[in-house]
Amino acid sequence: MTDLTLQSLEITALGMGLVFGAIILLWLMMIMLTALTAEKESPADELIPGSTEPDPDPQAGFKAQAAALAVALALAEQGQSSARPLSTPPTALVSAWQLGMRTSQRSQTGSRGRR
Amino acid sequence: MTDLTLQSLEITALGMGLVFGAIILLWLMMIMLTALTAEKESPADELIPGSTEPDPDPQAGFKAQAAALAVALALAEQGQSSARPLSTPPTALVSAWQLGMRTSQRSQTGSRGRR
Amino acid sequence: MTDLTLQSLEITALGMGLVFGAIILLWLMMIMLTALTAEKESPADELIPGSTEPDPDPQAGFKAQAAALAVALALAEQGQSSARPLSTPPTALVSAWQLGMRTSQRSQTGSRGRR
Amino acid sequence: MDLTSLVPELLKGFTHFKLGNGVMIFAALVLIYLAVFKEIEPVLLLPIGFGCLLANIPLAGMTAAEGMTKVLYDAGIKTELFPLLIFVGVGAMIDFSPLLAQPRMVLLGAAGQFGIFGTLILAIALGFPLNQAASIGVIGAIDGPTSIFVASKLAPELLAPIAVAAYSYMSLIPIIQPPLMRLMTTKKERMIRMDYAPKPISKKTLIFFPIVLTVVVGLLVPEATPLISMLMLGNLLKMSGVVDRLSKAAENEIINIATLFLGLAIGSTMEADAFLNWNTGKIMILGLFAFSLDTVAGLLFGKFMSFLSGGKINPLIGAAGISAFPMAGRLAAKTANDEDPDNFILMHAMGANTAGQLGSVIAGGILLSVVSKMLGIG
Amino acid sequence: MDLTSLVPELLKGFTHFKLGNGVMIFAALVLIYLAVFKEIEPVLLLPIGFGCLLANIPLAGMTAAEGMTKVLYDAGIKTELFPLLIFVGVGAMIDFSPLLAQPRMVLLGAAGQFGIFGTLILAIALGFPLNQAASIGVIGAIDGPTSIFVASKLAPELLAPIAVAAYSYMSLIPIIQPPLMRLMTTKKERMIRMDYAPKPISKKTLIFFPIVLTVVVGLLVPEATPLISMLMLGNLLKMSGVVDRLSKAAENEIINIATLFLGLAIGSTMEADAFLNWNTGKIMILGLFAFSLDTVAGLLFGKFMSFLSGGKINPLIGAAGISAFPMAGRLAAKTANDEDPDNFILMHAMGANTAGQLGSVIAGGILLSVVSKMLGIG
Amino acid sequence: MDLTSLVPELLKGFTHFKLGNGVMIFAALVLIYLAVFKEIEPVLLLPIGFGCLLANIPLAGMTAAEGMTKVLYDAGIKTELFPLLIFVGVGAMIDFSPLLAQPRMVLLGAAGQFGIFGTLILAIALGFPLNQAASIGVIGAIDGPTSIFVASKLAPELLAPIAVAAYSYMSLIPIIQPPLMRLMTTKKERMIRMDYAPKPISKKTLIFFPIVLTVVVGLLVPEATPLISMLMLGNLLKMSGVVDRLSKAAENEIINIATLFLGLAIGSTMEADAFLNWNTGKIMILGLFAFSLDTVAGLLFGKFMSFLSGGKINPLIGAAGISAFPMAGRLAAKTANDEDPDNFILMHAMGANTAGQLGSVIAGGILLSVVSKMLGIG
Ligand code: NA
Ligand code: NA
Ligand code: NA
Repeated sequence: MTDLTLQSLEITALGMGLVFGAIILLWLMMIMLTALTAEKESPADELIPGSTEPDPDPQAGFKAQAAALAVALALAEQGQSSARPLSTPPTALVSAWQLGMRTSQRSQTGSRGRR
Repeated sequence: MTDLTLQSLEITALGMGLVFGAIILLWLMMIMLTALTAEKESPADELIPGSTEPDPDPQAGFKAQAAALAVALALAEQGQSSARPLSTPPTALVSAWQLGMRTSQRSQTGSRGRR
Repeated sequence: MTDLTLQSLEITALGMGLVFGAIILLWLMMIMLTALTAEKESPADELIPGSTEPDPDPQAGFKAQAAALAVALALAEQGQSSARPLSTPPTALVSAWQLGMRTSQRSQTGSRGRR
Repeated sequence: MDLTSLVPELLKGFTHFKLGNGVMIFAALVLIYLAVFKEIEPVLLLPIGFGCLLANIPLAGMTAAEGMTKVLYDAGIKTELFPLLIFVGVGAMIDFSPLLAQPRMVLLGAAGQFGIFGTLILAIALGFPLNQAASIGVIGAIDGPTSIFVASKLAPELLAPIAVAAYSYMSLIPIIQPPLMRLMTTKKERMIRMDYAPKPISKKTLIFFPIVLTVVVGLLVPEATPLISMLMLGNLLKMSGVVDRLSKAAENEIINIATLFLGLAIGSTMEADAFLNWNTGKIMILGLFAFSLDTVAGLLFGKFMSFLSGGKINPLIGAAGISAFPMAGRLAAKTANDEDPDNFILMHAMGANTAGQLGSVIAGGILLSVVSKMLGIG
Repeated sequence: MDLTSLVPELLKGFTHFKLGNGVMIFAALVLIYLAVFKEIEPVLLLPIGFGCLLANIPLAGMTAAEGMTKVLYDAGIKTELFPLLIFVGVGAMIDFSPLLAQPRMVLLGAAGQFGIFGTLILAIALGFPLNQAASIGVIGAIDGPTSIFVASKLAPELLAPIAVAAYSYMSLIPIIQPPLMRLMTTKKERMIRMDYAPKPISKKTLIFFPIVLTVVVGLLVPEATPLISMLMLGNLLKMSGVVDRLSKAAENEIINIATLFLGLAIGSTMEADAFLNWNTGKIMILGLFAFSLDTVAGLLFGKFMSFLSGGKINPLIGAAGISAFPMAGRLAAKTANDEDPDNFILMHAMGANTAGQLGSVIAGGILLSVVSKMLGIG
Repeated sequence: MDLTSLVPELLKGFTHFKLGNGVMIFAALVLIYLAVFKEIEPVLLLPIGFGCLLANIPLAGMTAAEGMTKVLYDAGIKTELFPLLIFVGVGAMIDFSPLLAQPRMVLLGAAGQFGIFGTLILAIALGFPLNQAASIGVIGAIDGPTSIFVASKLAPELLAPIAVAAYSYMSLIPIIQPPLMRLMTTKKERMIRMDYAPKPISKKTLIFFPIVLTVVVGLLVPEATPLISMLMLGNLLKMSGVVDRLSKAAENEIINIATLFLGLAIGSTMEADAFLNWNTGKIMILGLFAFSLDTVAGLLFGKFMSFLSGGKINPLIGAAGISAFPMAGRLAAKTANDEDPDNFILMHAMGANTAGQLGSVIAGGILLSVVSKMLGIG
């Protein structure tokens, strides 16, 4: 086994060790963080049960839905769409998933997609 | 009194004198400008009685109102908003003030906030 | 006739010759390109009969119309507009022309101009 | 501190103010007036006018070594970044389907470039050296970014008057062209109707066109590659339909910011000492000549094509081949429509107009190539 | 490879971490806390706080020769591009019609600048050299871009504490001003109602104003030209109504991007070694003094104008002359309204507030001019 | 002028055209084809393909000293500004709540980085020097900006093939991963359902997370600070909810413009002479290996966690730990759902996927740190 190969194995062992080490520290950090910052009182609006739509901006959810509805309308009218955003973020993805349930619950009119 | 302190007093006297001098010249300029550019004929649309909504772009007012309405609707639906624009310009502020009166006068439908 | 004048005439002859040469090559290229890339099957949606609205993005047409309608509404309400986009592209121009025909055919509601 | 020694300091703005600054500030006000009250190319003339105003306020430091407009000039004009970014945006707004539906219209885009070379001849005759004469000639491309791109390569010292002439006359197209149209064509010619039943253009064609054009023009006229490729990049972003984010950015943020900065930077070169001389006056006159000659040549070629086609082509569309996109196309259609309210030649005119856009860029590249070669700098 | 030799490498982040870094990271967290949870000027304090955080992570390389925040600093702070671009956006959001309708209000914009010079005197007394004292004084302009512009010319080494003081106190205006208002005015004064029947302002006036103001201020105070001209350019883009694209770009893309980058770049200068010293503490105290003195001087001048007018002017609007646009204007109106629910002086307060914006820029330019002259660098 | 002497000038585009240019133009067309007709990462592959096209048009001057793509390269790649700005935008689009709701998922983000080091070993064995081998290995981060950031530091000469490999395979994830998933897991394993009743995540947690993460990772791995901090800045802008303007700018203008320019600049390095060699081919093969090894290691670790949990964890989510955000997460959920239409593991997969994003950046920083140290450049 050459020196170079040995060196690369060393880098691998060291590198993956450090990656796991750092990630385990992050794990601890996340546990501490969620424990320390958990809301004591539980106003339903503030607690987001692991949702991917944390709504830091309460309008965001509304906007996303309005946009989704507008898109749906447009698609229905046009038949197809080839527009594709830059690597759709998971929020959009999961929002679409949740959208199905929500839209069935509420009948909203006058929604409009704004910038 | 040290030289430095004297110097700083000199700067202050000179500086505030110049500031007042420049501002007084601006005052004269504004009086002349408003006199020279005042509209002779007075078509109601052109004259804006000291309004903070000068509508150089006639759609601006419409947009502002439409946007305000859209925001109002969104807020009503969502309960609260933490979105906050960069130091809201006074136009928006005063427009909101005027909006109250205007919206009571007109019942507009189909308004939509566009970019 | 000076040398300079001669030189400038040479440049002109050469330049316009090359311009026409290049353009004629482009002509051939366009003929070949349209022949080679013409759709064999003819799904009505895919073929755009020389339209200036090629709708690569199927929403574009919808958006343009929605925007045009929104503008029309706004203008009707406001009376005039001094907003002027940067050298309006021909698409917008021709779309407006086509819009007349289309809007008479369809009665769409709820359309909204989005960004 | 001796207060009397401060008087010159306090009045320095006035004591450094020269008559020329006054003249240029007046010129700036005229540009702003045209932009705001006549709506003549306001997105460019307003920033140019304001930049000119700033350049003629003594000691303001905007054009100095570290001044803002100097920073913008170095960042976007010297590097040619701004005109090229503007072209990305313009490309995203152009639709080549009318041209692709009637490919022979592309010839009109060649005819509309005679003004470039005619003006070059005249500028040489008026005593301009070749590099300056060619830069002045390219006003006849009747396309802002092309003029700025070529002039910044060959004669950056003339950039300001050339840009001002190019954009001012471009906005005066509705005043310059119609008399020439009526002079050069008969009423009968202007009433010629043109059928519009072109062969269909597939989406595939519209996507391949910008790519193939870039390669073909790039190989034929390497000097035109930067301009043509950015125009085609914008067009491809739009036509591909898969990068909505990018084509929107090109059509909005990128072109708007580049336009504002370009205008300010160009206007800021209009400092009295550099701008106020006979050359500027000559350039303004030569620019008007370039616009007129382009239109006349386009119309003559239109008449020639009309003759060849057995009278099936309305020669007015020749006037749309000058570029000046999209005003010239609209104007040709309007003139035909004025003569006969049932005559619609808009699609043909837009075909010729987009051809003019291509022809202008190609002619600009050819001019750059030939002149660089002759000057031994190519 | 000897693994034990790697231990220092692995722990280098910790071994290079100094107490000062900890203090500054705590300061960064306070800034972010104020921005996020108290909504105190979040668009600036959040990026500044985050930049401060990055600058105090050892060996992160963001502030090193080729690091990102260094690139941003060189591109936008050293060249003064970012504050000027922010002013283009601010100009597009300002409406001068309340001021044009009551031109005498402009005098209040001069009175609200006493704090600049008072603070300068105090800073000299505390031992700061003239260039630093003047930069600290300009916190009293109570306008972020003006403070940054002047400080980056006279004393770039103090940029960070000056910017932090300027923006922090600006957001504390609702806490700083009201007690002073009640202290300096009687209840009767605060209840003075003001008629609002101003003469009408034409669109033409609103378009000419930014142009004429640029020329007049440019000639009077050349040093103020960059700031005033960009503010007026933004205003002209908006008021002209013909370049919707550009004014939208100014109000959105340009100001947003410049604000984010400016905040990060300024925050990144808050590295412990450079920031943690007595001067920073003194500057924070001097800044509070500047804000208070400005308010007091404005109120005193308001009382003086009230006296001259025979009690027809509510002195509270004097407090709006300090700049801090538009919070100070709103606050003056609110204080009057609190005293008497039927008392509306918002339009007058906004007139004084826009006057304060102009006065701040002019005072900044004058300070720059006078101090540069005295230091022999002008 | 001798016209015959002009012939070489006229044909120079063709005479300078080499076979390699033809090959690279073909490659450019393939990239554009994949982007436009297969919609494979079009926002990056389209600009990269177009940049490659331009770089292989002889004498076009885009990549020359003052050419546009050179200007963009120097402004945004050499300074690493573009990948970092893209990360600000990506950060504003990421939601860490699924991860915060199930913190142990973060371990999967470590397992998905084996590909980096495995590929490094293989690249060393194939004869690449250490700096190049490490840059090739970082393709296994399966994250574009991380790959570009590390490669531009260690081996800028390989930037183009590395970026192309990274983005091409990333878009081929739906083809690369599923067979490996089926190979490495049993049907029973794929059918494991996972409860989703996580503890609630408060808004405060979501705001603190990006801040604390920046400090912790910054201290542990200083080299990862630029990347992690910009990702977290974007996330903080979004989660704070108080700077809507800035987070919108990050998600739109900033990321769009940076993406377009980055693509063009990287594509423009694909000039035939520099790109066409065996190394490029090897890199493409090594890249595919990196992607596969990452997936296999992730799945194995998923199975290990499944075993530890007593079969309560579906090992498919291990494949989402490779990064390739958000495609890999979606794909894992889809594969489970295909096996059992009532099995929804999307939230768990997205948790693992965001963990993979973090793990990739951290691994990139560690690699940079270790290799720089060994090469004596750290
Ligand atoms: Na032309
Ligand atoms: Na002030
Ligand atoms: Na990875």
